[in-house]
Amino acid sequence: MAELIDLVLLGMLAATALRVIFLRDLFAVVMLFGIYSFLSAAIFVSLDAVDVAFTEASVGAGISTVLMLGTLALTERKEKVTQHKSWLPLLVVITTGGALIYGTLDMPPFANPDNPVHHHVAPRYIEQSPQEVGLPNMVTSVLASYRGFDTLGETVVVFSAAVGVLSLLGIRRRREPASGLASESDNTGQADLSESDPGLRAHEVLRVIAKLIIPLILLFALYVQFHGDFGPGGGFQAGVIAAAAFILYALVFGIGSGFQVVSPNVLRWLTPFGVLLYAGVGVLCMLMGGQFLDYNVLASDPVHGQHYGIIAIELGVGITVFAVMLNIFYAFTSQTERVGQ
Amino acid sequence: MIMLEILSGFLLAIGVFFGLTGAIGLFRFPDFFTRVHSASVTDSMAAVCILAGLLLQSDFGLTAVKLLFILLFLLVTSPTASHALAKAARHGGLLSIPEHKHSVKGQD
Amino acid sequence: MLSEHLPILPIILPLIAAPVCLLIPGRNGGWLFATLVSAISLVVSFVLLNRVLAEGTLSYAMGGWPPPWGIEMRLDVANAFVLLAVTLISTAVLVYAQKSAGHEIDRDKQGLFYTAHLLCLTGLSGILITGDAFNLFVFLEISSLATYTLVSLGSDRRCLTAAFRYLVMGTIGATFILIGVGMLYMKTGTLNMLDLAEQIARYDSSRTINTGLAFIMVGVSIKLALFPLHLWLPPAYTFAPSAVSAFLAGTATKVAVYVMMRFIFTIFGADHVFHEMGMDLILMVLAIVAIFKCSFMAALQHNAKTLLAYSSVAQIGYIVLGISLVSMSGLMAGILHIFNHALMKGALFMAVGAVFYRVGSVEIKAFSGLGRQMPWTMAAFTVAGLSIIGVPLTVGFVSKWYLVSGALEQGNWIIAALVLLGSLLAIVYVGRILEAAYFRRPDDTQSGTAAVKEVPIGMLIPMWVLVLANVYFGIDTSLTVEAAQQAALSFAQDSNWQEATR
Amino acid sequence: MMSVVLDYYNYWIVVFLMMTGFYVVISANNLVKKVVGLNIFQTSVFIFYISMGKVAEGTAPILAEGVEAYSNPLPHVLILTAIVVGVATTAVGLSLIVRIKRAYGSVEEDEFQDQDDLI
Repeated sequence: MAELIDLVLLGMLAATALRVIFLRDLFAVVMLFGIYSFLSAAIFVSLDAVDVAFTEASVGAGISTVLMLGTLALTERKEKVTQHKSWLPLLVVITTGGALIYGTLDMPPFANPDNPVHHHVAPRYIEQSPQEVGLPNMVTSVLASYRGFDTLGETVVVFSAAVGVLSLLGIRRRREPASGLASESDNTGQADLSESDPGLRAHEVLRVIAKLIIPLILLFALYVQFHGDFGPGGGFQAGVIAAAAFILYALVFGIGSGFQVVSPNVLRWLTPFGVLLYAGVGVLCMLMGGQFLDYNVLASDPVHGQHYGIIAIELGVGITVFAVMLNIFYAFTSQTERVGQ
Repeated sequence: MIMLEILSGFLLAIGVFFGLTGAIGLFRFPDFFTRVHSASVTDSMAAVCILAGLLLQSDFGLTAVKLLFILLFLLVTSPTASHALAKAARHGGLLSIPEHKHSVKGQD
Repeated sequence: MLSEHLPILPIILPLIAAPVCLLIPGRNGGWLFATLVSAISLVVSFVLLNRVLAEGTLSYAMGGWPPPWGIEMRLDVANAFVLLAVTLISTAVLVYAQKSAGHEIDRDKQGLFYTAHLLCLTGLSGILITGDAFNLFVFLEISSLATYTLVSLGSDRRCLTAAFRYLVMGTIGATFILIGVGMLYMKTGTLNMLDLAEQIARYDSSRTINTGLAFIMVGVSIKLALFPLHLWLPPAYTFAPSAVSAFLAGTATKVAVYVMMRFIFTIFGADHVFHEMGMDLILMVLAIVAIFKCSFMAALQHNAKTLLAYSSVAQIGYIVLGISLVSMSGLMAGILHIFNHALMKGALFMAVGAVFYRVGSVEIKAFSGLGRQMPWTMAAFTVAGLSIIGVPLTVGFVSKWYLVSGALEQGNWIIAALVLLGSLLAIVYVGRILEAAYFRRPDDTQSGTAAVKEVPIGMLIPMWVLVLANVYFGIDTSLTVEAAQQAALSFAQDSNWQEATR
Repeated sequence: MMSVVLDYYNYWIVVFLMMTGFYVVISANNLVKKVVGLNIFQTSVFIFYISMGKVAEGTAPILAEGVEAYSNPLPHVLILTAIVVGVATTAVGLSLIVRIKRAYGSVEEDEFQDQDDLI
């Protein structure tokens, strides 16, 4: 039964991906990508990867799609027809695909419990992490403790993305002189943003409902942040969800109101703060006599130490991801303002 | 117990039926507003029925509470989304088919 | 206490410094801070190299979890040596950047520039030091994202398209590496490099592992700009700000070459890659084509930065050629050239950046008469150019010498002759710029050329430090040659190479 | 024969998906479409990783009573990281596109290559 569900989902994925090749309407292409992302999240659930599914749904189907739509709003909606038709890409793809198929022929069978992956390193994570790290969610244990350095790297990647987007687009702030983060701020003599962008003022229903659910979304983000030790979730997903709440606010009530709630200046401090919190925990471990990110030394009882460490670094991840996502959204939105003028 | 099973199966079947009709409607209906209508049927009726069916299958625990929350959330958000879509289309000047015919006639 | 944590400092320092750098207001604050951090990393990596040479491989278990369950950091002579080159170039470039980047990059983006530079340094050090195949991918992406940002800070609008092309190619490369690592993981269940090597050795020949190898090699080849996957490199180096070109040319592709060596020798084993898969022949052909095609392309360019970029691709050909000789001396020559080429290209791009600073153009035409107007800059260019050609008393000569003798050792006259022929092409392209600088009169039609002066001392010092390093390591080769020899030896030991015992 | 198909069908479809995404990346002329292709390519690689972590009859790797077999948590962790890396790349790529549009007035590769010779 599970295989059947899998097969149907994979078939739908294939149909979606094929459609992307031939469509010229970029809006539809982006929506199809959102669908593709959601479908793969469903596959992740059926393959028991609930944490991954959660992330894919919030990031791939959520943030990525929103960013692509934002880009479309700033560029073009239709792909132009091109004359040249080259066989080279097809040839490259067929060769690569052939090599991959050749590689699969020798692979361990799908889902077989005797596969090498299930016998070499992973057993320790499954059997001992509940005692060593003390968390029921093994994914969180591996993510935050055994491979905590990977996750620090991941946080730095997110931070680099923020640096990249800010240096490329910059956030235009109102009434504030240009400095640091805000590049190309040509905001002198322009109207207050909260007046120029009233949000969706005419949509009374939307405004009421948004006010109703934004606190709930934030509550959910906090739940995901601190419940990640026991169920699917963690800093990354929580950061994205919290950012989504503020993005919704800025969309419905206007970017100016958004800036009043979380100003770009605050984000400028929050973005590095998360990374520093994470790395700071690592340094603290070093100062207390352990290796970098060795949470055992943080408390007299190693399992407690692991707990403190993991809560702190998940918070660091959450803060940075939240700040970066909101930063990126602000950067894209202030571009729209510029195009509109 | 068997009654619950039957009721749950019935609700799931209705949910799937509405999902399917919603999807067909999305493809077959002639203009934007009728399509929004059929899409919102999928959102509300299908999702509600399926979730209710699943609720009946689950024990009264955390899972049931979570399902209930999802149900409430969907009940709030999906009509709002449909409403916003339709309203945005109206503001953008999109006309329904009868109106469109009427306006074309008026020009003649 | 500190000495125990020394192996990870080159990663941790810039990693923590990057977010702090974003918070420092003013352009000079950020510059000073970044330079200081980079200089400390340089000192640390120098200490580390000496320690590794004396004590052998250092291992550090992140989070206190023993490998293969946790992430291991491993420092042997090979990565310590490349790390020294990376931190050296980074520090020199940062000193240089105060004037150069201060001139080319918008004032309000300077803080972001230094942050991105530190992030790039973090990524590169991470790639070098890590002993975990997936962790390598993460750091690869940190350095790549920072690099795209750095390239896109250029002043010509073409830097945007160059950065985008680089992003697409780089992401494809990274994804290929991800696929390859996945295939290895699938067969072995581990990600630690040493453990991977052990597990792979148990399989006699597996299609999945061979396919994984092929994907990793293609992915890394994109990152190191091996011909014919080099198309992203010339535009990226041409349109990036001068300081960025100098930094990237000396470090980014070199680190990718190191990754290739690490995968071939430590993880897969040289015997498997070369004897069973026959990769040496493929690499050798590609390397030779790269040397000639790209040297030739370089000779045709009108833009000095593009010329140097093509020359970089050709020089990478020499390094890969060294690997493909499948001998200790060939490998050693390759590793040596990683270090030496970083010194030469860093100096050359700095000199060209200095010309851009004063003249505002890097077309070869613009070099006319600069020999007299900017004597120090052009002298630096000349020495580094001679080094690229491989004139004795420069580092270029040292690495070519070992490369040729490595080829001759195998009785491979053709390769030796081809290496020398390649140097002749280098004479042509370096000569074109020198000819313009020294034998052509300043172009009077260009307005303002008469006022061309020497660049500020802040740019000359780092440039000349690298130039003098070119000469110093060309004469006193004890440190570099010994390090390269030890590095080659450690690679050979990793893959149980019979020759290592000889 | 049948068992071979059952053992590998998952990987084969995933290979097909990867190659579809890859084809979009290298053949598309529109930059936004290229980025979409890149995302499809990467997402397919994620499915490949998660597939190898699956254990038949296993459950999600969250400790629960009465459960014997858990799926392998390590690929999940790797892919969590990779997803984040993917969205970071996407964000930078899209901002580059916005800037390219502003600089060239087009996001079609051949159109802005006509404007400048890009070496």
